[in-house]
Order: sequence, then C-alpha cells, then structure tokens
Amino acid sequence: MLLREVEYARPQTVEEAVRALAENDGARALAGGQTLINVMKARAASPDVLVDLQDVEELRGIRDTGNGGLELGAMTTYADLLADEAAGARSILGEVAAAIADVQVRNRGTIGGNVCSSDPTNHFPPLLVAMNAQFTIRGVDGERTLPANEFFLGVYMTAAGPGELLTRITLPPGGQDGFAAVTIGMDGTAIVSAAASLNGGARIALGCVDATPVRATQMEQRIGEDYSVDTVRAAAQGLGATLDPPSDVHASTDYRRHLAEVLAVRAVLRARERR
Amino acid sequence: MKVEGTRSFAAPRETVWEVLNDPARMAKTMPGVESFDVSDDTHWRANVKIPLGLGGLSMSIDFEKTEERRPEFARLAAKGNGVGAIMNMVTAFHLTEDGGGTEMKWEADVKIAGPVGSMGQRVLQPIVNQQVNAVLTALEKQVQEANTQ
Amino acid sequence: METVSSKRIAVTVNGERIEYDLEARRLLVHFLRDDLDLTGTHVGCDTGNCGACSVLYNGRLVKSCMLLAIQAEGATIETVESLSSDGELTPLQQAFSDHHALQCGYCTPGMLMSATALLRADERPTEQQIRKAIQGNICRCTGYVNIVRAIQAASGQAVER
Amino acid sequence: MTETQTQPQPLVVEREETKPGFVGQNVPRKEDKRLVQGEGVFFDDVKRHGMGYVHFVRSPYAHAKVKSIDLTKALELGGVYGTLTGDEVAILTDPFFELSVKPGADIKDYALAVGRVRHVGEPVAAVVASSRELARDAADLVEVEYEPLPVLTTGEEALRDETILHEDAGSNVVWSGVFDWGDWEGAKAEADHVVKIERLHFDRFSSTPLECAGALVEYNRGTGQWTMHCNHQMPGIGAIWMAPALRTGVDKLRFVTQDIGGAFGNKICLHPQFVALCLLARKLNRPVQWTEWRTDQHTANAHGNERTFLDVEVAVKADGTLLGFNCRAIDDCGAFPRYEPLGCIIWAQVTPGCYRWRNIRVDFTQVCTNKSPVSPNRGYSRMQHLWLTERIVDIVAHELELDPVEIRKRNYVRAEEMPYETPNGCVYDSGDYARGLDLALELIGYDRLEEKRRDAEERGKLLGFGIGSTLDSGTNNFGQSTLLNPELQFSGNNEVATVKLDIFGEIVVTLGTVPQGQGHETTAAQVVADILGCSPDDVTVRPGHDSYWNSHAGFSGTYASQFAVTGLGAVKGATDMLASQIKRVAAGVLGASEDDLELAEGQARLKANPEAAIPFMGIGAIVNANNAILPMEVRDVTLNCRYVYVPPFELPDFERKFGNLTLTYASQVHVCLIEIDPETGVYDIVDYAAVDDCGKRIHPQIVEGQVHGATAQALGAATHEIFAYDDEGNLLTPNFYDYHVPHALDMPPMQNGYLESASPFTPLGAKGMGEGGGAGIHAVCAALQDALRSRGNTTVWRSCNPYHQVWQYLQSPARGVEVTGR
Repeated sequence: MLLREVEYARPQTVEEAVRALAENDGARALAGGQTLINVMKARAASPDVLVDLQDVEELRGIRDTGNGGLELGAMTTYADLLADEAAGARSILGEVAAAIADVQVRNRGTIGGNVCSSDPTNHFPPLLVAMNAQFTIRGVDGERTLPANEFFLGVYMTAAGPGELLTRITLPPGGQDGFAAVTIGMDGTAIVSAAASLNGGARIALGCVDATPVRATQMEQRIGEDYSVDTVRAAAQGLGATLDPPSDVHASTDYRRHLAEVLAVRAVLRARERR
Repeated sequence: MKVEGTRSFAAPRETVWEVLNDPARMAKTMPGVESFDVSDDTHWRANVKIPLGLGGLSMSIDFEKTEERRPEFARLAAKGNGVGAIMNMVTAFHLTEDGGGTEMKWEADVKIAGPVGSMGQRVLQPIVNQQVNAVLTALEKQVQEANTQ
Repeated sequence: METVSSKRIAVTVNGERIEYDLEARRLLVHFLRDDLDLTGTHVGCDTGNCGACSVLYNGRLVKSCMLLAIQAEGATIETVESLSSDGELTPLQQAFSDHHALQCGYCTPGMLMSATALLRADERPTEQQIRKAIQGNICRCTGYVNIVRAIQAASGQAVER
Repeated sequence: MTETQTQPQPLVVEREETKPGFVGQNVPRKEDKRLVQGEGVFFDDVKRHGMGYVHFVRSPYAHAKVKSIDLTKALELGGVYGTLTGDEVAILTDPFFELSVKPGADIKDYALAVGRVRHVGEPVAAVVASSRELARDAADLVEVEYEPLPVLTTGEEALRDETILHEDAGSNVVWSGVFDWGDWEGAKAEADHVVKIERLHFDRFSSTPLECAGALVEYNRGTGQWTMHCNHQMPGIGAIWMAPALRTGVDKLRFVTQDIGGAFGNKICLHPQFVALCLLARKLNRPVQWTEWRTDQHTANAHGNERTFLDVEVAVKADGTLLGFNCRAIDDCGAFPRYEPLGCIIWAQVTPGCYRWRNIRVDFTQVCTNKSPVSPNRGYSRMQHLWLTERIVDIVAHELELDPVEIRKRNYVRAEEMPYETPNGCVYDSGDYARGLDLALELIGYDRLEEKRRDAEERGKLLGFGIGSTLDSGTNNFGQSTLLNPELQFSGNNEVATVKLDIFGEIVVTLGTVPQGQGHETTAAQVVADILGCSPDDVTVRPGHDSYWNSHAGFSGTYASQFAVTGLGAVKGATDMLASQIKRVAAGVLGASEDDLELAEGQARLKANPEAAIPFMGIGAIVNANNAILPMEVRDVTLNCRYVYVPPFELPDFERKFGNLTLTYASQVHVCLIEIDPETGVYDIVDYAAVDDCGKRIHPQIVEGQVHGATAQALGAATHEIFAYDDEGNLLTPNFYDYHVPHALDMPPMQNGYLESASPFTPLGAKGMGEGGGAGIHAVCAALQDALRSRGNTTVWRSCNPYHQVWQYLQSPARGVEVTGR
C-alpha cells in the first residue's frame, strides 16, 4: 500500500497520451493497473507520471480484420474478451482470459497491460507469441508494428519504450489454438505455461521458463504438420534440456523443464482438438 | 543468486583490462546511470535508475575493487541501496589471451533484498540476468570503441 | 500535457455526490475508508489478492486497492454500506446470517459485493459459477462452504447440506 | 457493586437433564447484523483528532549488526511528527519477560532491534507522520547501516551453535528436555518389529488472519494510562509482558477491542509493536496509529512452529499393536521465543495421539533461527505432534502391509476406556474414535474405494485415500508451564462473566473473552436465556472486550479452544447466581419461598399459581430504585453477579513431567480422496469427509463453521501454504502472491458428520473445538503416500506438499525407513 508521490494525467486521445509519455521519461501508461499499482504499492518500481488511458476510446474495441484475423485494442479488458462476440470467434482468447485471477481483475485488467507488464507468469505473452500476433506501438514520431517475439524484452520490459504506447494487437487468421498451464491453485499464478497455434505448422511458446516467452522451434520443426499424439510427444523429447528456467519456491529448474515438455504437448493436442 | 559466463572480445587483453578498470568507461556500461563519482582508483559510487518497464528502480551503488592482478584478474564488491531494494554483489573476471582477442570468464554473486523481493521471486532472477546482459553488451561496445581509438 | 500531483475530484459514492481534494497517489480504498469514513470496505493484503476491498465501480466489481482515487473522477461507486437501507437487511445479507456464512466478518463486505455483482448478472448461478464469482475474495474462517450455500439460498435455490 | 462467587469445580459435574431450550439450537448470530452491513468496528476503523500514523523501518537483512541509524532526512520531511529507535527503547524499557529457563531465559527481546537484527522485517526504527503515505516516505529516508552476519535458516544448523543469535544466552537453544513415559526400552524388546523413520518435517505456515495486526494508542498524561484500540486476542497476557517492560502497572494498559478480523493465535504476540506505539504516543503526546500490512505480517509477525523429527523408532507387534515410539524433535521458533517455549510442552497434552501405546520417549529441543518469530497458531504445537503420530501410523501400516483402517481401530483408545489416562497423566474425557472413523468412511463411500481407484486409473490419475484422526485439547492447565520452568508461578485456568438485571429489566452480560468470530455474543445469550427463562433476544451481550469495563481474570482471552467450557462455564455460574437473586426478590415480595418460584417468559412466578408473577422489569425496578419495599433479608441482593469459572486442575509433577494438562478432548476423524496427475505431480483433493465430536454442541451451526474453517486452513497447509526461506534468510512467500491460501475454487466438496460424547468434566457437557487438530494435513499426507504407493513407494516426509514436492516423490522415491525384525 501507500504509493510514492506521483504525477497524474488523463489524456483523451492517443495523441495526448503519447505526448504525455514523451514529455517525461519517468512517465508510464496506466491501463487497468492490476499489475502496475501493485508494483507501486511495494515501491519496487515507481513511475514519476502516470498516464491514465481510461478515456482513450481509440484503444478500446475488438475488430474483425476481414481476413479472419482480429485487431484487439490495447485497452481491451479480459472481461471484454469473455463477452465480446468478435473475440468469441477466436475461442482461446476468452478461455485464457477466464482463467486469469478473478472477476475483479478481469473487469479492470487489459490485454495491453498484460503484455506490457511482461511478467513471466502472465498467460497472454506466450499465447500471443504462439499466435504470431503483431504489436502496434505509437510514439511521437509515428507508428511501428512488431511481431510478438520482438516485443518482449524482459521482465517488465517490452519494445514499447519510454515515450511509446502499445495501441493494438493484431492476430493473423487462425483458430486452432491451445493453452495449458500448471498454476498455484485453481486460476492461480502460473508455474509454467505453454501455448500452441496450428496454422500450416505449429507455433509453440512457453511461459515462465525465462524472462520472456520461449519458442519451442525444434519441437515445431519435428512436428511439421503431423499433429498425431505420438509425433507430438516424440517431438517434445529433449525440449526441457534446451531451456534454462529459473528455480524458485514453486518449482525447481528441472521441474520447470519437465513441465515445459508435458505442457507443450498438451497445448498442441488441445489446439488440434479445437474446432 | 550466482550468474556466470564467458565472453570473447575482438581486442587485446590490455584494452579489455583498461576498459574494465576505467570507472568512467564502466559507468557507460551500466543501465540507467544518472551520476558517477570516483573517490579513488579503488572506490566509485554510481547513482542509477534501473529502467524497469514499469518505472525506474533508483539505487546508489558503491563499488570497491577488492583484488586485482593486472592484466588478468580483478574482483569488485558492490553495495547498492535503494528504496525498493538492497543489493550486494561480488563479481570477478579472468581475462585470458585468445589469439588476437581476449576471453573473459566472469562470475557474479548477487543478493537482493527489500520490497522488490516481495514482488515475487519469479521476477528477481530474470531481472538480474537482464541487467548483467545489458552490462556485457555495453561492455563489448566500450571495448570496441577503445580498440578503435 | 498537463499533469497534477493532487486534484479536486467529483465522485458519486452510495448515491451521494462528493467533491474532495486528493493526492494523485491516494488509493481508492484509503479514500473510502480514511477520508469518507466508509470503513465497511476492508484491507486484507497489499497485493490485490484478498478482495476485502471489493466495491462496485460504475456497476462493475473491482478491488479498490488497485485503483487510484483520482481515477474515480466522475465515477459511481457502491460500497457495502449501500446494500441495506435503514437497517433492513437485503435477502443476500439475511442469507449470509441464516447460513452462518461469516465468522469474524472481515471478508464479508467484499464477499457481499462480489455476490451482489454475481446476482445482478445471473439470478440463478450454479455452485461452480458462485465459486468462480468469489474466487477473488479470500476468507480464512469459513472454508467458503457456507458462503456458497448462502448465495445459493439468496438466489432462491435449494441448499444441499 | 458486583459480587463474585467461585466454587471449586468437582471433577465430574452432575448435570440435571437439560430441559429443551436454546442451547443446542441454531439461533441467529447476534454479531451478524452489524457485520453484514459493514458496521463492525475493527481497530483500523477507529480515528482520533491529530493522530499520527506509524511506519516501521524494517531490516532487509536476516542477521546483521546495526552500525548506525541516521534519521536526519526523515525528520526534515514536512508532516513528520517524530521517530523512535532501538537506542531509546533500550533506555526507556526493560527487556520482555522470558518464560524459559536458561539459556532461553537470558535472551533479550525489545520492542525494536537493539544493536542487532535477527530476522528480515524486524523493526529497527519507527517514524510517525500526519498521513500513512508520508510516514512511509519518511521511513524510506531513514538511513540504516548494517554489517551482515552469518545466517541460520534451519533448526539443525542452529543447534550446532557455530553462529549465535543471542549472545546473552550463549547458545541458540531456547529450551531442551527429555520426556520419557512408560518403558521405551522394554517396548522395543517386546516388539516384533521396530520401524525406523529417518526424518519427518513439519513445515512453517500460519493461519494468516485476513485482518493484520495494529492499534491506535492514546496516552493520558494526567493518569499515565495508555488506551489501545487494537486486536490483541489475549490482553491479559499482553499486559503481563508490556507493563514490566514499560515500568508501569497492568491497570495502566487499557486494551479495547470490538470486532477482530480473525486471530487464530497469531494475535497473541503483539507486545513488541504495541510497546513501541506506547512509547511514541507518550513521546509525541498524540494518538498514534499503526496498521500492519500483509507483507509485514508474513515477514515479521507470527508463524506457526516448524518442527523436525529425527530418528523416529516405533515398536510394533506382528498383529499391528503399537507399543510406543521414540524420537528427537527439533523445534524452530524463529528469532525470538516470545510465547515460547510453551510449545515445548503444549504438544504433551496429546502425547499418544488417539492411540493406546504406553511407552513414549521424546528428546525435545527448541532453537532460535534467523526467521520470523513464531506464536501460537490454530492447532498450536499439538498439530505438529499429531501429524507425527498420524504419519507414524500410516508409515508403519505401509511398511508392514497393514490396513490403515484396521491398525487405527486396533490401537485407538476405546470408548469404554473413557475417561482414559494417557502415559503422561492427561485424562481424555470422552469420545469414540472408532465410531468416528466408521462414520467418516461411510460418508466418503469407502466401500467403493477400489472401484474409484480403477476409475481414476482409467483417467490416467493416481487415486489416494487418507485418514487424519486427531484431538483438539481444550482448557489448558497452565501448570504445564512449570514442567518447562519450575520457577514459573502459573497453574490452573480461569474465565469470568458478569450478568446483571437492569432497572428496565434488561439483562446485560459481559465476558472476559476477546472473540474473533466465534459467536460468543450468541452462545452466551443462549445459556443465559435457558437459565432465566427468556429469549436470547432479551439478552444483551456486550460486543468485544474493554479491559477497563469487562471484568477479567488472569487467563482471560480467546485462545486454546476453551470458550464453551471456561467462558460459558462462567456465564452459567453468573446466571445461576442472578436467577437465585431474582427468585429471592420475588419470593420476598410475594411472601413465598425461593423454591416455590420458577423463571419463565421473562417473569418470576409461583409454580403453583403462574398468575402470581413479577416481570423482570419489576424485579429490576424494585432492587435498583424501589428497594424500601423489600424485606430486610433480601436487601443484600444486587442483581449484578460476577462468576469466575475455575477448572479442577492440580499441579503437574515436575520430576515425571506428569499430570493432567487439559480438561477436554474434542476428536476429529477426517478422510479424503486425492487424485494425482503422474505426469506433472499436480493433484486435487476430490472428496473430503469430516467427523467431529466436541461433546454437547451449544450451537451446531457455529461448530460446523469452525470445522469448515479449521479444515480449509489444514488443506492450505498441506498443499501450498509454506513460509520458505532462501539461504540469506529472505522469506520467499512474503504475501499472497507466493503464499497461496485456498480460494473458493480450491476447496473440495465437504461432508460433515458429528458425534456428541458429552464431557463429564464441563458445566454444559461441551468441549472446546475451535482449533481442530490439523486433521486435514494428516489426511492429505496419508492420501499422497497411498496414491504414490504404486510409483516407487515413497515416504511423504513433509507436512506441506506442493506440486513440485510430489513430482520429487515421483522422480526419486525415497523410503527413509528401515524395518527390523521382519
């Protein structure tokens, strides 16, 4: 509790928001606040200025891109992903959102905040890497779009640097997505998570085995387009050995390596089952 | 927690040694350095704001060179004090000549305590690795610069 | 872009419009408890996990320890104090008492706000839906058994024993 | 004026058949109406004009010398009222009284760290400011220079005394002693098998009440008296620690509580922080308020005792008859003993657990480590020991291929043996453990166990079944403290209630207890209503406890499973006195004799002629305001009665460590089914049944609530709740991020069953039962071991088994058990 002193701005447009962020390199965007406010309570990290995005309508909404892909405004809440019809077309989104924390957090927390906080235990970073999502970042001198694997740089660190704002996340067409996680209790913090998206080949990403999501590229290659149980299981062999996960009170390095293999298989098989 | 590794530089050992032992250059390798003062050739103090995505973590870090065998070995002790965290680090590097280049074996034993710890262990180790990598990358840059001068 | 470290905000709390000067860093829960003296809303943790501070914010359930009060400019907030009028318990509050869904009563206000949000959205939730709806509220006394029963009863459903 | 009566309690209480009344009914809880409306008053709801907010500067080191503290910058900050440091504390106060003999007796424990910090989060200074935020800002500006020292994070390390935490004590040992009852060597000789278990470890956790600790403290300069609006659950003991430290009298310390957000024992050791607050309130001459936040509570308030059992030997006959056991126990109490070493004896209340073995030897040592201090925690010390006995029984059954149900039934103390004297002189008052087990097995469908096993296997899961049969010993004989330290002047127990009839006929009750959700207002009213022949609605029980206005005795408080016995015993005693006074007054006015009268419908009336009646209002009015009409012989009546309930205890025998340590023994038999995913070690508790026997249930719903809560806490402790430390002594689970308590989705379906073996020793036949015996922990451990049987036959040697631990068991199963004489 008990935050350090902080300045506050409440822009109405992306323009204003980006300017506010650019004016002070200690400025940070405040989306749902379900991570940032807690970090500030611990005084572990303290922005000098909070740029509250709640009024910025351009950052909300979920749009079908026409080609079967989706465009998610950065301020889309987990609750939106559960309720929204367009999002319903990509059922994994609601399924994963529903497993995040609790009602209160799902009502406030946003997908933009989830990825920008880049906490290794978050569900969406590995999922979006697997889905090959594109991240659109706005700065004072314009807009750029990056693939997921270039977006995540470290714990609490993303390509959206000081003075920049993640505005939307674009999902390419697809639908055969799977997610599997071992969490501390039901809907708890992830110990290890894995996501897979099958779209003319498998994209597999692991969460909580490093600071940022890790692609299981060797496993992907071994699978090719053969999603049979035996192939997938065989393909996962040795995946753990390629990882150097942190060890903590919830899991040893070896346990995480092991879970990575098991969960990667489950994610792929769940993706295969999804219609 | 202990982190270690090996790094090769395309520069002679002397150059790498110079950079590693030049506080001014070392300052440039540290992320978020706001000020840096050298009290004597074995004691330096840096005020840094480690740029975490969610906002900076301010710390003042005192460095002491506790051991040195020019040009192949040095050990540094660092004590960091910040609102969010207390940091204690002992780091050492061994330089060996490797053809025209230099190989650096380094290790660091980092201890972090304080509120940042209450954010959950999951974030600490990766954050440390992150900062170490940032330093090494910057170090490479410094070595190259020094080498081309 | 103009930034402020403190500001006078206007907010509607339990039907009453309030104007108040606030530091930007003040958490909503401290504003409610310490400034407005609405002490029914409680604090049980410092990491947004326990749900004792749950309130309805523009009709949606939130944890008031993860919002700045200054963000609430223009918002409508309902706290536990708004549930019953002149001492008349609501069916939900009565069910909590009838089914012994509270012991120390510390998590109860947050629990009631979560249940209120659930029952507004869904008149006859299943047991699983009820558990999902109070997942964000920690209770250390009851093991949740009687809380689930009370919410079932408040939604006019038979309570299995 | 009030009058007091206290009669020596006979060991066996004669009870007339209780006529149908409110006792035994689920009457509405009086507490609920305010609490469901958010109108309870918890300590943090209390405010005073000009109050200052306190923030403690806490140590980031587990063990270090405090070289210097620089307050300059903090004091320069606007809105800062003042500070307090260990140096001042060392001058203004004396160290807290220690309960132990040497070496523990020589430990110096102050309100703030003096010269050295011994655990992460230990307060080294305090800052007071005009707002909570400012106080923390100022605390951040306090510059403390530390010199780190070697850190001890396990009891076994500490035992080596290579690093000493408390130099005054000269050793890390707080207390040690050997408990030797019966004839262990003889039992070993008689045994067909001796089962040796290398190591069992009961992990650290706590009940983590949702409301953390805190207080608003005011100092009255004129009277030198402090008022603490707080949530201390045992003010009497708090005052005994605080008053000498503050060099004042206990009556100068006024503890006021109304509603408390759970305590579970964790709010007994708040005296260090409270003394710091008292000093600040006096120094700054203004009310000061401290709210402990969750991370502070986890790192620096109260943990449950952590205990390692080594070289456990069990003597068993071929038929499964248990003859006895022998082990070493190392108890880790953290940086300061505080309530310890009482945990070194409390376990002995349940020495044999539920079993008939007569030969038990325990070599017990308690040590300090650089971790948070411990305090009593629901199931205090008995839970650790009962976990040992239950683990022993299941491991023995496992090794000798005996059925866990059969071995229990063969060895349980039998109903017909009650009251049963244990090898160390405790008396189990009543109970039928075998019947409890049968009922639990029925509830969980034990007859279909193998069917369920196969079904789980088909789904790729490993099913396990486990039993936890435990005791909740209630109503302490504090004389047990003398078994640790013969110098201590504590024995017996007591509790107080007052009941009065006011001028308008209101019946008002005050209690010596300090409830935290146990429903004392409700159950006290039930007892009063039955005796006075009125409705609980006619009875006002004052909420909470104010040590100035609530009469209290030396052991008053709410702790250690005793209200139904001591609290309600006092209420019954006081109400009986009042009833007799009411009858005397009515008899005097109606010219009848006391025996001709009965109390019913809020009146005193003639049994023979109910028309001839005086309502309580009339009685109250006459005695309080119209007593000239009273015959002389009843003018002594005050209608304001105080009763002290004193249980029938004797001093235990120090030489033999022998005696009756508690009055009642509620029993629990819990069973569960778990399913493990062998690929990941992830498991679910898929079914759970709890059978509890606490004698006469005053309010069955409240009893069930306690059972549910105790079970949830046990399941948390068995699965994820652990206070784990790294080598530097940093707590790895300092808040609800990493310390996962059960949420609504984590709890299994639960069925409850009850037996009522009335206690022959208590006024109402009731037994204390609030703590439970941690049965859920034992049941889960047993179920895990059962499930893993087909996978390498491991021994579940820890009390807390998160997924990674179960995966460890799967990866490298370790028996750690040796059986001789096979």
